[in-house]
Amino acid sequence: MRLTVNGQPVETNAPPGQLLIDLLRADLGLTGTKEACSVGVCGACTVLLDGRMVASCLALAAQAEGADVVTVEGLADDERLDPIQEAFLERGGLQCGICTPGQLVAARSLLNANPAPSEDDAKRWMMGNLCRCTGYYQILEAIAAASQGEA
Amino acid sequence: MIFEHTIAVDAPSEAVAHFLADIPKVAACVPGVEDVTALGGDEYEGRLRVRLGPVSFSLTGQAEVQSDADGTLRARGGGRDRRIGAGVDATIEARVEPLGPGDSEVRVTADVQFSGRLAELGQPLIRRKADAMVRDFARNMRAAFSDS
Amino acid sequence: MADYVEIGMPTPRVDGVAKVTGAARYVADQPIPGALSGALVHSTRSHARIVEIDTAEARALPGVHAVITGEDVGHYLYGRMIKDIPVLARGVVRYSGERVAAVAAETEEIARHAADLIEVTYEELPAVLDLDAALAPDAPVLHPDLNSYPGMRPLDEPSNAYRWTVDNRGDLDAGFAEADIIVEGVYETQRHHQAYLEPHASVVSFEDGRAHVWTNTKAPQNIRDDLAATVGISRDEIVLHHSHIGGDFGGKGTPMDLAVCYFLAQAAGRPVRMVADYIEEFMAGMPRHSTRTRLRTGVMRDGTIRAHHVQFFVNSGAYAGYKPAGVIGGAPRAAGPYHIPNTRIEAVHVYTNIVPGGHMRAPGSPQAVFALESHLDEVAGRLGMDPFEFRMRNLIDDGEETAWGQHFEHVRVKETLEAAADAAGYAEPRAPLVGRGIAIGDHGSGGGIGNAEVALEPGGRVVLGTAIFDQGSGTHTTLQQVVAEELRAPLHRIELQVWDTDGTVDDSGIGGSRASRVNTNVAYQAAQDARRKLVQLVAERLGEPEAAITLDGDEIRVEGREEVLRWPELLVEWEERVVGRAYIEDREPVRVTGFVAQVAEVEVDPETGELRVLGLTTAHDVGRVLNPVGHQGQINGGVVQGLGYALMEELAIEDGRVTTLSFGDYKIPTSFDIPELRTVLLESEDGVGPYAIKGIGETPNVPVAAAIANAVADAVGVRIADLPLTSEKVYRALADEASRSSRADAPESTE
Amino acid sequence: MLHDFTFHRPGTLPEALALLDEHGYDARPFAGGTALVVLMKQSLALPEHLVSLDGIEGMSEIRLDGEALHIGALVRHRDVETSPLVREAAPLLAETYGRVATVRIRNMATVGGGLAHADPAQDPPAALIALGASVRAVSSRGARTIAVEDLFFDYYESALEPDEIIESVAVPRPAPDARSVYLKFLPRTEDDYATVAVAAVGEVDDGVCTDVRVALIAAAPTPVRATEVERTLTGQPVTAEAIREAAEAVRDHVDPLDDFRGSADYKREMAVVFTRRALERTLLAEDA
Repeated sequence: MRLTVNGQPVETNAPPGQLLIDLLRADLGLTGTKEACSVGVCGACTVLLDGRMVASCLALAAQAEGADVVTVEGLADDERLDPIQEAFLERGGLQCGICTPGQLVAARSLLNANPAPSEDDAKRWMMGNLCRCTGYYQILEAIAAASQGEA
Repeated sequence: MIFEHTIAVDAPSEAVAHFLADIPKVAACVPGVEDVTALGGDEYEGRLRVRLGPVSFSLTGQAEVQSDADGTLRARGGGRDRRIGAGVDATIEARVEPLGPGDSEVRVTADVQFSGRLAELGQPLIRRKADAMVRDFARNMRAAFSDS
Repeated sequence: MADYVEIGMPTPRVDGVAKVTGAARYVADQPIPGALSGALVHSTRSHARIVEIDTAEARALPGVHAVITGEDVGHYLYGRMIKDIPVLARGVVRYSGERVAAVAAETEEIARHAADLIEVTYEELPAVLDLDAALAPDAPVLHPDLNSYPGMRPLDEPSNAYRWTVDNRGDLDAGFAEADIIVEGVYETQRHHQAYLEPHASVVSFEDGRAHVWTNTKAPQNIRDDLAATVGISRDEIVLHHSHIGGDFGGKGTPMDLAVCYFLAQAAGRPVRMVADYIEEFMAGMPRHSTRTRLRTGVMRDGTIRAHHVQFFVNSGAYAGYKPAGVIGGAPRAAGPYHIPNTRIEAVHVYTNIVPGGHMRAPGSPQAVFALESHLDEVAGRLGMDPFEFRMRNLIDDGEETAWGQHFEHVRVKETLEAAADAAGYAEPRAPLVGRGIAIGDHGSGGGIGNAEVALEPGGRVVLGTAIFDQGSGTHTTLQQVVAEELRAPLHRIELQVWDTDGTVDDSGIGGSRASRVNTNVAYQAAQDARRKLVQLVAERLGEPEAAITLDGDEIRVEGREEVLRWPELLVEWEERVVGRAYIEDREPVRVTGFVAQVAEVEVDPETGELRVLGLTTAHDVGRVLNPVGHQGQINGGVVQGLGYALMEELAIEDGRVTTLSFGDYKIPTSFDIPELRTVLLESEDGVGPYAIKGIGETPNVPVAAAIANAVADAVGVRIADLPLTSEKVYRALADEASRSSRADAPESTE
Repeated sequence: MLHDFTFHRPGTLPEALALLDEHGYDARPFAGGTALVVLMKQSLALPEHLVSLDGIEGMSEIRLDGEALHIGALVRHRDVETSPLVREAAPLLAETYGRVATVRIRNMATVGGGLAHADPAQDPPAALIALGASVRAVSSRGARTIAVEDLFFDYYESALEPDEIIESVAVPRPAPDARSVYLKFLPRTEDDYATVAVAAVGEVDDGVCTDVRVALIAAAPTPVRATEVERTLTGQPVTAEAIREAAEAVRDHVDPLDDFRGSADYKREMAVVFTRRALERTLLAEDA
């Protein structure tokens, strides 16, 4: 089966029971995507599948056949960080960092869908990405900052 | 987990006691019980299929079942679902009490221990399932009486 | 005030780029070629004798390399102070979820399947599932051999109440005798999970005759020592490597499954990786303890407190070993920073057949403060006083000792409360069904052992060596700031080097708000040592007295010489590097604490009991803030964790078994659920260490639940004395209140 | 990694149905996967064959056909939520689909898969029942239409046979002057399952309730329609008092389970409160 991951073509023989997260982490070595709750609630495993955010812990690798997958490793353009990554750094949108890849992918997909989200839009969109460190305030500040920079 | 149920039967207690003494017949009334084989003595083996929420369990195992002429049935045994990794161990006692000339009730007390995946399911769901199973058992038992 | 360049500046995390790009490796991300996967079998019984463990089918499964039970793991028990936890249960299980057997196999799926095939036969023993059952006179004793446990204070007779301490100050009976009013209350708190999003994970690999270990811990040296003692080898035979840590909140300070992983790797002859899933985290982690606090308070009509009796019952769960001291603090906080002449404080730690409790953010304080601060509102109500006025009357001033007999330096608790009340508009009129509640807490900075190294490299690199594994709180970044400050070097030139456990013999790691007191201080000293050694080197090389040499950033001036030298170039020229090192062992009792005062504003829907937190104001007495971004992050995260504790989070236990086994059932606040938050910082020069700072990691979560409970009482007049404050509890209390008052109204018509 | 199974990718609906027919209980249809994968991960479901419906054409459309919205079974929750067509024709549906879990899950979960899962706490059946929707279920034996209110008969148990799948959902377009509301009681977090939730659609003509439909989720082993409440109000003048009384009847329709979202008793009381509020919002809205 073929797919594109972070712009690179990938060919793989994923067995039917392989989950997308395991394809990314184990086979492709993209360990930026994290597994925490394992049941699609926490959002640490969020990736973009054909531009939409999905839970890679609940998706079969087979569901990504022919698709375009973007993980946290694919957000930066070579050495240049995505503005949302810059904003998280500047505003303290991360602490322990385990939820951060999922937060960033979710925030990127929010800004792609809605370049100028209201605070309420951002809270609703991001509620699928749990964070135990920040209490979310600085994550929301980072999203607002990135949005203003981009808008 | 302890379960207690009372099943009303419109038959005299002697008849119910007689019924409880016939273990294959009783087993046939338990919803989901299949392939019961007597191993000799008080030992039986068989399978119990249970659907609990989105999950189906198929528990195979053995039980030691004794019943007295006075209308008491005691069963002790357990079953495992190897594929799912779940198990049940239970001690069950059923006793007939006369209510009137043509009425009696069966009091069932069961002490059930769940293991593996079954242990991870919530108690309310399990209790509700047990209630439904007892209701079905009661219906089957009453039907068995009207047939005989 | 000192003129700082880096201290006090908003500073992005030193590990930030690695974390936002996905490059940062956590334990589960470590590439270990040939690693097998480990899986555990957990007890399904709360208290039972193990009759037999049949592992034959599991062993026969293709791909299985090792199966171990309690028989295979030696006789050692582990624990941080009291050593009472078996690596795998031997002979008896004491809680549902306890580790009974383990498997290592080629893949995680095979390992889990093999674990499912292990058949354990139990013989049920009577279980004590709560405090009352455990304390009953005829209760079965969970640990009949407790006097043999290392670290246990021996009892005359084994009991489930394994530690019962009583501290008396003044004359309690006399205090009550003179009191005008005596108020009693009982307050209960629930089991609460740290809910870090990275589950526990361990990797063990034997190489060059040593065990190479990765595990998510904030105290690597201690864990290495604990592992050595648990598996019966010397600590030199273990090296614990650094990984990033995905959150801690007190939960990542014990070996957890590391010893199991070690024995599996040994039995399999291959490296083994064990990654817990969140079912295991909830079922068999080490959550915050549930408690019951009985309070009895005697007050005069003018509002002064004369006597206060605390009984703080801690449901320890099946083992004591997850607590660093075998017990948790907290009981004194149920007396508080109040001026009370006569007190008795009892703390009782009780074994029960449920999942053992461990450490979580300000251990004991949220429970005790929920009790005390709720209770004080009850007392104020009985006196007809405003809760704010009542507290102001009784809070200590600088120089006074707390109700538990401690003298803190620079006490500013009244100012902190006033600041919170002002910022929150506490005294302003409230809309109907809206209430405001206040609560106060504190938590001092703990001591311990710290190490640091600051190496000045030719060309100007500065390498900061540390034994600390930053679990997310930002310690690495503050260390970097300290070194940049002391060397007047830009931040980006300070490279962080995190040592494995070979880097130093002893280090306390992170915990107990120790970072502020020990770790910044040791980094400061190492930087000073590097400066001193640089000056020595320069003096020696130039043949000048040390006193003639001054260092200003990279620049070196020598008295009497025109030219300005630069150390980055000098070290290149001389082919030298300069290494400063520092070691601190600070075991002094806490002298400085950080107070927090919070005001919650809630609105209650009386038809449903639903409560909405409209706003939360948190005021902190902080000393100097090193990094405003990280500091505010600690406050925000702590407050929201406190909010979860207050409103919704509870490890539900039925029949002794945890039933909230996923984040679908155990709910923590989402981005949509956070209240408007106002922060007030009372900065000062009165902290610890070279920069006069105070810990901030623990205090923000301490008073939240009490403030909200008080706000609910203010809004609708009902007192919820057990956490969490669910809508259903508020609804029931309102319904009870309504039926009480209708009964009270009724008699007239019947007469 | 999940257990070993065969993943089929039929290109057409008849091929998919033939596979289900062939493998019977050993096969499961597979669409978004959000529910089934969790069960498979925990070894609670171990199907030997997964029949992926993803490649099947014609099941991913939303169209307005006469007086009904037709939503293909493979349409994702998020697409129902954001569809201009749905927003225009049946805003209640868009609103309700938008309250399911989180965006990430709504991007994956399909309309047909969600209904087939028969989780009594899922939001959409409330709106679908209140709107009088039905599903078209197909198997190699033929097709049949099942009203959504008849689709469920126990916890996670639907009226679908193992060889049967939902092809599409038909939602009658509500009358232009009908008002509707979905009230979801979430006392814990916004991403939680409801403690109880109510959807109501009602029409009022000259102060008289001419039609009203009320459905609840998370209140019984299946989603339920509160027919007694509807009967009491239909044809009657709308007053706050009439609504209050009618809502009391919901007690007899619900049969909640004790769980972390509340005790059965509490949920029963909340069913009454939220039914009343939903009725007030739909029937009394202009007065409010």
